[in-house]
Amino acid sequence: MTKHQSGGTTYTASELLCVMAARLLKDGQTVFAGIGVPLLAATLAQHQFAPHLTILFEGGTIGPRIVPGELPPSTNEQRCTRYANMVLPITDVLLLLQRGYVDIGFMGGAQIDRFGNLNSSFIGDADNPKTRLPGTGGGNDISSLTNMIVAMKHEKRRFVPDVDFITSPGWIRGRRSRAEAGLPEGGLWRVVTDLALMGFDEETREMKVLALQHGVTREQVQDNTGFKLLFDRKVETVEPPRKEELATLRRLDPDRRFTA
Amino acid sequence: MTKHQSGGTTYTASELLCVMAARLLKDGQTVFAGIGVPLLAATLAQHQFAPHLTILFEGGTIGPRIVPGELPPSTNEQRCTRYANMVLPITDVLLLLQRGYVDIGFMGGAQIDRFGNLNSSFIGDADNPKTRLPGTGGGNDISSLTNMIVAMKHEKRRFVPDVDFITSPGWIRGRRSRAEAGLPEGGLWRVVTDLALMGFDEETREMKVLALQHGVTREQVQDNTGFKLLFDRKVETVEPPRKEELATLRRLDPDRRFTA
Amino acid sequence: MSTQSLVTPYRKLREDTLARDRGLREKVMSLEEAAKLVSDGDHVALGGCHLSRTPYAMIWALIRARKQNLTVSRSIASSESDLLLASGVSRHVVTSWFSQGLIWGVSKVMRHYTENKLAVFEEWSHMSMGLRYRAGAMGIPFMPSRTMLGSGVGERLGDGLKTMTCPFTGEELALLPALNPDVALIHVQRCDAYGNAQLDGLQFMDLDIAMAAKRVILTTERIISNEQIRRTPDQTRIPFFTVDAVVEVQIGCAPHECYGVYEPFFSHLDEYAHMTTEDAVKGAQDYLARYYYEPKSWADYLSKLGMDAVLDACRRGRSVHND
Amino acid sequence: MSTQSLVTPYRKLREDTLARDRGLREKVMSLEEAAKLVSDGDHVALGGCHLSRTPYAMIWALIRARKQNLTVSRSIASSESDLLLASGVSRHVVTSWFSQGLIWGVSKVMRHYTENKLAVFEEWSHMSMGLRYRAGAMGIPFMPSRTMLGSGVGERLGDGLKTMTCPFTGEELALLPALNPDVALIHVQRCDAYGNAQLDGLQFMDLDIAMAAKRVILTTERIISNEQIRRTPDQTRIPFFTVDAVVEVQIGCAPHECYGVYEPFFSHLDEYAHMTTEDAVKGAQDYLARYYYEPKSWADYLSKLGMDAVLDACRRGRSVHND
Repeated sequence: MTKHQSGGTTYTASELLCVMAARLLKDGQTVFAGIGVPLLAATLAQHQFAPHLTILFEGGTIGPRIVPGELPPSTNEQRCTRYANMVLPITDVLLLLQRGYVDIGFMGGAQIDRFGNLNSSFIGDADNPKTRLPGTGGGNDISSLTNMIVAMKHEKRRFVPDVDFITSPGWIRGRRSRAEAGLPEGGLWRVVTDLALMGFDEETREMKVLALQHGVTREQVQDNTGFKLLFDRKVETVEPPRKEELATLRRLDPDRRFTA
Repeated sequence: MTKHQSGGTTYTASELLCVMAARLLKDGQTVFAGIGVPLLAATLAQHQFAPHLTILFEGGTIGPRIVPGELPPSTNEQRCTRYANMVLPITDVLLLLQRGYVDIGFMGGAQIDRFGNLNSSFIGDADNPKTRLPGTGGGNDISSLTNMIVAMKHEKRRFVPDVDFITSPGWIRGRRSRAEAGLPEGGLWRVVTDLALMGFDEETREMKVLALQHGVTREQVQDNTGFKLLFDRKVETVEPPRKEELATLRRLDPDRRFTA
Repeated sequence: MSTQSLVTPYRKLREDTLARDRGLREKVMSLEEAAKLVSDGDHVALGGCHLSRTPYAMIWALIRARKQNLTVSRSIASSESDLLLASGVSRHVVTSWFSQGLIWGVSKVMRHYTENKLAVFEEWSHMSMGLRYRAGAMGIPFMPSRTMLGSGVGERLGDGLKTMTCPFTGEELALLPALNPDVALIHVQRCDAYGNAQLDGLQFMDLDIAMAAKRVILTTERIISNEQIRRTPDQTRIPFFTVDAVVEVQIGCAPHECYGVYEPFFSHLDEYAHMTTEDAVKGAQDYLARYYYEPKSWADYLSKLGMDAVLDACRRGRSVHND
Repeated sequence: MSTQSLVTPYRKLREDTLARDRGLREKVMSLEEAAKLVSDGDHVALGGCHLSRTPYAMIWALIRARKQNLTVSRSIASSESDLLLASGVSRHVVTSWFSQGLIWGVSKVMRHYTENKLAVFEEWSHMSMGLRYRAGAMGIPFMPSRTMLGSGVGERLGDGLKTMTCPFTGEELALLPALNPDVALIHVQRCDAYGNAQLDGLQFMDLDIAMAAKRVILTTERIISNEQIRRTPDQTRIPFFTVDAVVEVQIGCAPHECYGVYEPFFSHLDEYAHMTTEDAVKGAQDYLARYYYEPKSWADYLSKLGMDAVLDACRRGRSVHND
């Protein structure tokens, strides 16, 4: 477990991801959140500055309140429904993405490439995989239908030129290839890592560094990436996690189930 | 109001229709019933010999019990849901027909032709109608998807060679034309009138008299029909309404809302 | 029938939805304020069916606000659609069945306007209406189905109905165009100030209509707290983010019924049928003057229906709970 | 992937449905009797999702009955599908996600059987699984949708996924083949002896699965009277005529959860994960021997999980009602 530090405050990489991702959200938005960092980040945003942010869970929940210390094991159990506004069938909650009611889809990632395609199905060749991963779940649906934030650890083996398998499409082969494949809406909007915040070039749809985490250099980011990154004309350094942010996070996940 | 009579018992044409139609049903069947005679006939069957017959209503009701004297004004009001097993959206109750869960669709008719097509949309030319009728409702869906019983008054103006407009398809133009139009399942099974019980020839799909109501001759049936009827090799005369049947009917509809 | 803009293109649907304020916010207003959310020319879908959960108070407000050129759709249309034609608010009704109700014979008002080509009654099968709303709710441009084939109903829709051969089975299918109404008017038993609605009993097509529409106006017998909604989230049928206005209006379906609260006002419906039997136009105008234009408020309208009638309808309505 | 019999032809679907006894009749039986309704080679759809409302008691009975060659489908597959592979009951799992659960890492059992080509894990997107069941429930051969396009998930399905250009909008669409499982296993909080089921909380894909399947086996925490069902018909989610067997089995999802009754048995799931970490095959076999083949009854199985564990899971489960 990597420890990060800033001004006497220590935090884990997962905590850093939660805080940075939370800051990307806006009050009043509807966020389709996966388990782990996405769930925590969205809840953190609600507690900090976005009281009217609505969280949707794949299991079929609209607008629940997460009970601190009782985090659900996935987005499909009754803990996800506490104080929810509505509970509905899985297919129907996923159809909200297709109908367009969702602002942001928010997931973790196992492997990503320069065009923001995600792989959570196969490491190696799909016919003879080195590792069979658990698969798409709602990932393919979310990434096909709405604007996405992905939060993940920044490692060279995870940031590859081309994913072994496109489980959840980003910009596919760049430029207009996503729309041409039949996906006119949505796309990968932001990638948050423990090293940087990234977006995608408007034209080529290649991954582009927008900001660096506190204390991280451009070289560090590039060295931990398996392909050549673009850098925005104005790369900023983001403010490190504030004490209140970390305190809220630790109240939500006192057992560090998702933030260890 | 025509009065019918048999052995000292007097009954209306609608009562006759209810009794005869009820006798066509079997215990354990699932019957999609329209308002009026169909609803009463299905309920009569339940009370007489088919306690496990399930009635479906278009408004979204599965297996209700009709409260005597509190007949619903249509199949879409709360009176239809009394003691029901389930209430569901309209689209879903109609989809039960498409999925194949229904044995019999049961409707009234305004105009019918020799192939059992029904018209409840336009009298005269559809572009310049003499009368705009209320339209299909679920009629087109029921007749397209399941085996149908139609109960109606036997009048020459209602039994026409070709309906002005096919609202609810029967056998369309006969022979295999129904299946060829994209309707491989269901079809008009029985027509019950105050004069006769009719089916359709297995080959040509033309209307065929199977039995006569008590005291009715073949000539009477033909004279009240606007096209040449087929007659089954063995045309029987059906037993007139029994006292118990009429008594049950009159308990169900004491105000004669649908049996006048 | 023209296919032009029959189905909202996906990009347009997404843009329209994105532009809506979908945050958790209060949206309680009056009937008059809510009426301003309906523009002339809009396609307005009506919730409920036939005599049930008709959003009558909101329709009353639209007629009083002298809206024009609305296209109206509903699973089954009754007297409310008569009045939308007679008031000049609509000249186009899309439905599967249109008449006051079987027990009153064929509506004379519907006949007058449609037979004289003053209005269009666009007829689809009942399931087709439902599947069109459902496709709209799901964000797909059509729904495959197996009815309307071989019928005049299907034929008369022209390009409004397409067919295809299933690439999996070789079967012939009808393709029903998605319907995404501009506005949905839906009456519910209860909802919160954000628009989370819980509906008892018959649901009709209301859930799909709410999800399909580009704006939703809820009228409700009662506004309850959001905390109350959150106690039984599995009873919520319409989520707040589809809703743009919440109007509390008691007995808001009169003279029709609201499941578990009141049954139809049968005597009043007899009176309406009687008024429009001889001269459909004059009868409807007299009816509109008396019950739509003269009352000062919805309560005033109800008082014209009569306290006895209200009490009787409510007594019958509660029978589903306690008989 | 072969399209051969991927979609049940409509005539066959109708014939199969017509042949079922759909009358209102009692159908209460034991787990062992219900297991006889499942034939070797059947496609068996599992209700619930991940750790929720998994029909574990019925799966337990199928494993004990040594069924063979079942194809299993589920929205999200967890340890129950591990065990269906490890027991030899299934060699083919159709789902969107397959692992015990995020907190236990990637399932070693799933990995062993799939990576060594001993079993097929056929992957569809989560919404696609739901829409396939929904098309099956609706009696249509496919559902149009807008996902899996441009992805390896879609590509890998070959002819299992078709595309078309929408005749209304010109948009590119994916067509998902209808899924009508031979048998559905669904666990509910309560139902009557006829199979009218009322489900609290999360519904997952169970309603569509019940409607799509050719046979349905319900396990239920409690059988209630039909009169009780008829008091709140708008709470019924699965109608009796889709149901072929009703089995009353308390704590029937253990070690998974049943909404409002018990939460997952986390310590037991940790134990399972631990047993299968080192040697997935031996671990799973040991687990099956201990918890599947040795117990005399479901109560005996629960007693192996432990009274403390049962009480703890139930205490946590009820928290949705009274916290």
